[in-house]
Amino acid sequence: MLTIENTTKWFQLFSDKIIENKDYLSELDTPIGDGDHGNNMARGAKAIQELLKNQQFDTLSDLFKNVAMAFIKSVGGASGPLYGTAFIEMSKASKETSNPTELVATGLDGIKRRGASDVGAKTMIDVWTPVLEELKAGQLTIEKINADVEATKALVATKGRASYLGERSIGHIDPGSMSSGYLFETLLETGALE
Amino acid sequence: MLTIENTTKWFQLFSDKIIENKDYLSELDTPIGDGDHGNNMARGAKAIQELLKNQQFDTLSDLFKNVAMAFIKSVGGASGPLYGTAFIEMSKASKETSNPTELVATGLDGIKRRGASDVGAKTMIDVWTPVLEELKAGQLTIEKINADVEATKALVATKGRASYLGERSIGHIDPGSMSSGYLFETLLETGALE
Amino acid sequence: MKKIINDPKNVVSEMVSGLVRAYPQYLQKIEGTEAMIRSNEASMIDKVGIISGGGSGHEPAHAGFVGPGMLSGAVAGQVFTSPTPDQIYEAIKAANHGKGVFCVVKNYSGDIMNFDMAKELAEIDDIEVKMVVVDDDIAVEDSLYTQGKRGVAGTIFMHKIVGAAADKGATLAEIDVLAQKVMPNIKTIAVALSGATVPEVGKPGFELADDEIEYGVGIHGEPGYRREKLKPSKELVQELLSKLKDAFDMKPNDKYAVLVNGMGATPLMEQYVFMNDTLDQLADENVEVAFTKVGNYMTSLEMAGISLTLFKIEDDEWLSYLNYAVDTIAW
Amino acid sequence: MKKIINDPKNVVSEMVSGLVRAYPQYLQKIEGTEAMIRSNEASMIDKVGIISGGGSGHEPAHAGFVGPGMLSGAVAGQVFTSPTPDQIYEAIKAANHGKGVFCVVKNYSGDIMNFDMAKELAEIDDIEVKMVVVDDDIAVEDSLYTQGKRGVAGTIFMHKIVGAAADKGATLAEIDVLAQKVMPNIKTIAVALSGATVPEVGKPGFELADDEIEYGVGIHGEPGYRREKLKPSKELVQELLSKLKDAFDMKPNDKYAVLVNGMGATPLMEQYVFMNDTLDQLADENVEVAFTKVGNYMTSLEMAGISLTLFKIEDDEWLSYLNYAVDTIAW
Ligand SMILES: Nc1ncnc2c1ncn2[C@@H]1O[C@H](COP(=O)(O)OP(=O)(O)O)[C@@H](O)[C@H]1O
Ligand SMILES: Nc1ncnc2c1ncn2[C@@H]1O[C@H](COP(=O)(O)OP(=O)(O)O)[C@@H](O)[C@H]1O
Ligand SMILES: [Mg+2]
Ligand SMILES: [Mg+2]
Ligand SMILES: [Mg+2]
Ligand SMILES: [Mg+2]
Repeated sequence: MLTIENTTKWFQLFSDKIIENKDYLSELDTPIGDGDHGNNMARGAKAIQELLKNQQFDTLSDLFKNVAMAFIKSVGGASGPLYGTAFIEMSKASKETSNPTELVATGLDGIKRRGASDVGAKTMIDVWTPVLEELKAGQLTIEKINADVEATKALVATKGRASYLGERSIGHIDPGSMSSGYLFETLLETGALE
Repeated sequence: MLTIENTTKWFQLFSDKIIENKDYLSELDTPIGDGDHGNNMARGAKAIQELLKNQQFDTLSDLFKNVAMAFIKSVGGASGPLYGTAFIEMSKASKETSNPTELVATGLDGIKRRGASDVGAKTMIDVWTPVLEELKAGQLTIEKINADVEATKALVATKGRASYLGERSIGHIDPGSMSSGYLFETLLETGALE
Repeated sequence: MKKIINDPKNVVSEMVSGLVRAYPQYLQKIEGTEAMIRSNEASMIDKVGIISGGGSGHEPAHAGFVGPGMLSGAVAGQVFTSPTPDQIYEAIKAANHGKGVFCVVKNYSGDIMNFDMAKELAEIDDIEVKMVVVDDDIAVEDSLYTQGKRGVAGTIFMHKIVGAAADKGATLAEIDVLAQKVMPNIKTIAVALSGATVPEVGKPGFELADDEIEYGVGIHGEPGYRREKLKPSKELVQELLSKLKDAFDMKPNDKYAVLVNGMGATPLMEQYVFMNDTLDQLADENVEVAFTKVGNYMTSLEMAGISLTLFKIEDDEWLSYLNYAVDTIAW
Repeated sequence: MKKIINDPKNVVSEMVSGLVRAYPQYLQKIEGTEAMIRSNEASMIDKVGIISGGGSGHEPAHAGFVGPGMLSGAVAGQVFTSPTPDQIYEAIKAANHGKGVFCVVKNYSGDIMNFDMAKELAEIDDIEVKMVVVDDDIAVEDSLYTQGKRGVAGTIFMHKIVGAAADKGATLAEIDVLAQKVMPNIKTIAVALSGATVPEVGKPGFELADDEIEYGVGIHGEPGYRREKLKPSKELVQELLSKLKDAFDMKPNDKYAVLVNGMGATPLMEQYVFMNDTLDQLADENVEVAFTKVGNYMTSLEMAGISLTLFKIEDDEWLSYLNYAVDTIAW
């Protein structure tokens, strides 16, 4: 179950992970995008760190909402609204539940709506979707996450910048899927799923 | 003595020489100027070739005047008006004399007036002036011309583009002096001085 | 990376600061944002506001087109990155004078989503917002199953058209109809001679050999459709124009506006030569060229290259909008 | 050399052709020359004509400044080479409407001599001609024994001033007095990040290492006064401004117009950042900045770099001339 405490830890770990891998994320975004995914996510990560350092939260919903706003206001690009919308949906749903599986499910719905997209378009949805299944089955592991991310290589992009490349997007990991992989990897690390 | 015939030959040889050495003249103009002296002179040379191919002249004065106008209209830069003015002065003077020494003297006066310049400023005047002395003494040779051109290396430019460099112009041959060297070298080759 | 900047992280805010300080007669910064609004407030009264924006690095777009007769405001995102919804929202609020706000958005997921979120925020305030998505880049194939084509230099024609209509008093609904009608008539294609370096990245998005060019590159260095050896201007025009001719199904007596747009590092000299060849080849097609413009309008940092935009004039009113007097930094 | 051109020999004529075909409302080509005259003839009636020109490769200068309120005509020489007297003479004739013609010439031997010869030709026709020699580049030492300083980006301020005065009906003699008074108050200095390649030459006039810059370079690639490692914008501004401060003997409450001019390949983003730093540092000097302009106005082909021009406003009428409305391609 998610608590204010372990969710705070989650966003701390996630932010650190993003900042560590900033250059790698931008590199993934270079051949099939515009090379800024690492910089975009790092701006958001820093905003989250800033937020967590300076503010206390009374409810889980409040925490998610503030993280969402910090992210939306600092990131821009495609990843800003997508993660931002996911976190806002999670904020709304966390008034009713603190079950991580249910929250990830509402987050994914938010991403699909915001991105007008679905599985198979070589976007972060292609990590969120299998991860949700693995959560449901109580079988999420770092290996599965990595495999989900890796599997985006085989897809042809039909949404986002990579879609301008069509077939030529094959063979590259989708950058947003990689950053989503970090999100779930750090969720595992919080121990909230145990 | 200059005749329509040997002067035509002179300008033919001069034009050929310029076109042959176009790149070298531009190279000389690169460290201390703007790298266009070869292109400038070559435009003039081609205009002269065009002229000589298509037109007959009744007098030496007429020949010089037409060469001057062709040069002025096609060259631009500093070398256009300078050589152009020299040839115009030679056209005027050739109504009275066909002595090459006297004609070079009036040409030099024209250059000095047009360029508001005199010896020692690291310009073509620093070749025309000693050449005139050598002509007067009946001792003009290719070696002397080359030495006159070479001697411009030692000078500090105080006129023309090279003057913006001040002391740093030392050590480089003045490009206009080199093209003037070709002018006198080809005069020698016509045999008109013999 | 060889750039005249300070800390790459601050490049957008320092740029916006330099811009509004240099041109206070045109632009005012909306405090707390990198959004700018037209200084001449009187010229906006009782008119639909027009907002554009997107990632930075395309200067003079978009702030250079803010002024009476054209944009009401512009929002500058990070380099090649869509601005955030809160900033777009502030620009929308500032541009609204009771008649609603029209947004010109280029067809990138990020831009569309951030503008959509800003629109949702504005609608909570009862500000009516509509938008057109510019997708003029024919280098990208358009299919039902993809994101579609990119928005590039043709965007400035859209700015001009909707800006003039707004200035003449058109309603938000009328402007929306106009923009949707105009959009399929604007098509662009580019050729690049070198890539661009995002300051925070520090190295070029792509690299070309000394004698190599790439057709169809996007304004963020997105890969194009073919690389080959550099060719004379005439042949580059031929290649780009052949694509445009097909895309328009060009016929004699068609009427076009032509924009030759420098990508950043290409001198005007080359752009004028390219325009000369373009006009020659359009004359061979017996089409009428009714409007022409050459220069750096929608750039990609220091990319060298040119894009060619044709705008098919189906209604002479569009031409009058192109010629409508404006007062901006860059039009 | 990577350029969008055809035969390097034809680059100027094809450029001029592209220019006049793209902008017939501003420019007409004078047949048989590469000189252009203002299309709006009515705006020249009963006024002193203003002609400028010089080598090509500095676009939008000079033709981009032709139009009501500014230049009457412009003469385009070969790349980096003064135009010939016959062409200048044609432009003078076309610009003369009975009140004489004023020429703005940059301080290069070639330009001065060719304009002088044109003036002599015009005087045979009883056209009165006067000229100002612009020598704003303080990178070059001025001494009684040399050619003096070069004319660079400050030239466009001179165009603006004399253009406005002519449009307001000043006589040739008055314009001459004004120009000679203004000239010592315009000073410029540049920093280059890369060299420019003349098409017919095919290789850059100078080369800089990947991390190297050169202060004081001229607009034809003339060597500057120092090479060193690239520095942040703030420090570049500091270097250039320190030279300008000395040259002006700058004092608090002095009033200046500021031009940040891109040399060709430097994106506007960098120019705006540079302007921001310039305004910061001028604020530290407590001088008043009364006019600002940023962009590519006097370029050097694809050179990367920026020049900074200060124009000391000693008379508020000069400021009104800077702000005087004009209609040109590029001002
Ligand atoms: N329409 C969409 N739906 C879902 N995800 C998307 C969509 N468009 C882009 N993405 C995701 O966003 C990522 C790119 O983010 P980022 O590089 O930060 O933004 P931008 O593409 O604006 O530069 C992609 O790798 C992809 O995972
Ligand atoms: N004021 C002057 N008086 C005499 N000769 C001059 C003067 N200025 C320049 N020159 C000559 O002209 C030459 C340069 O010619 P060129 O390169 O064709 O013109 P530009 O300097 O305009 O590029 C110099 O090498 C010099 O010999
Ligand atoms: Mg990206
Ligand atoms: Mg030269
Ligand atoms: Mg982006
Ligand atoms: Mg020259």
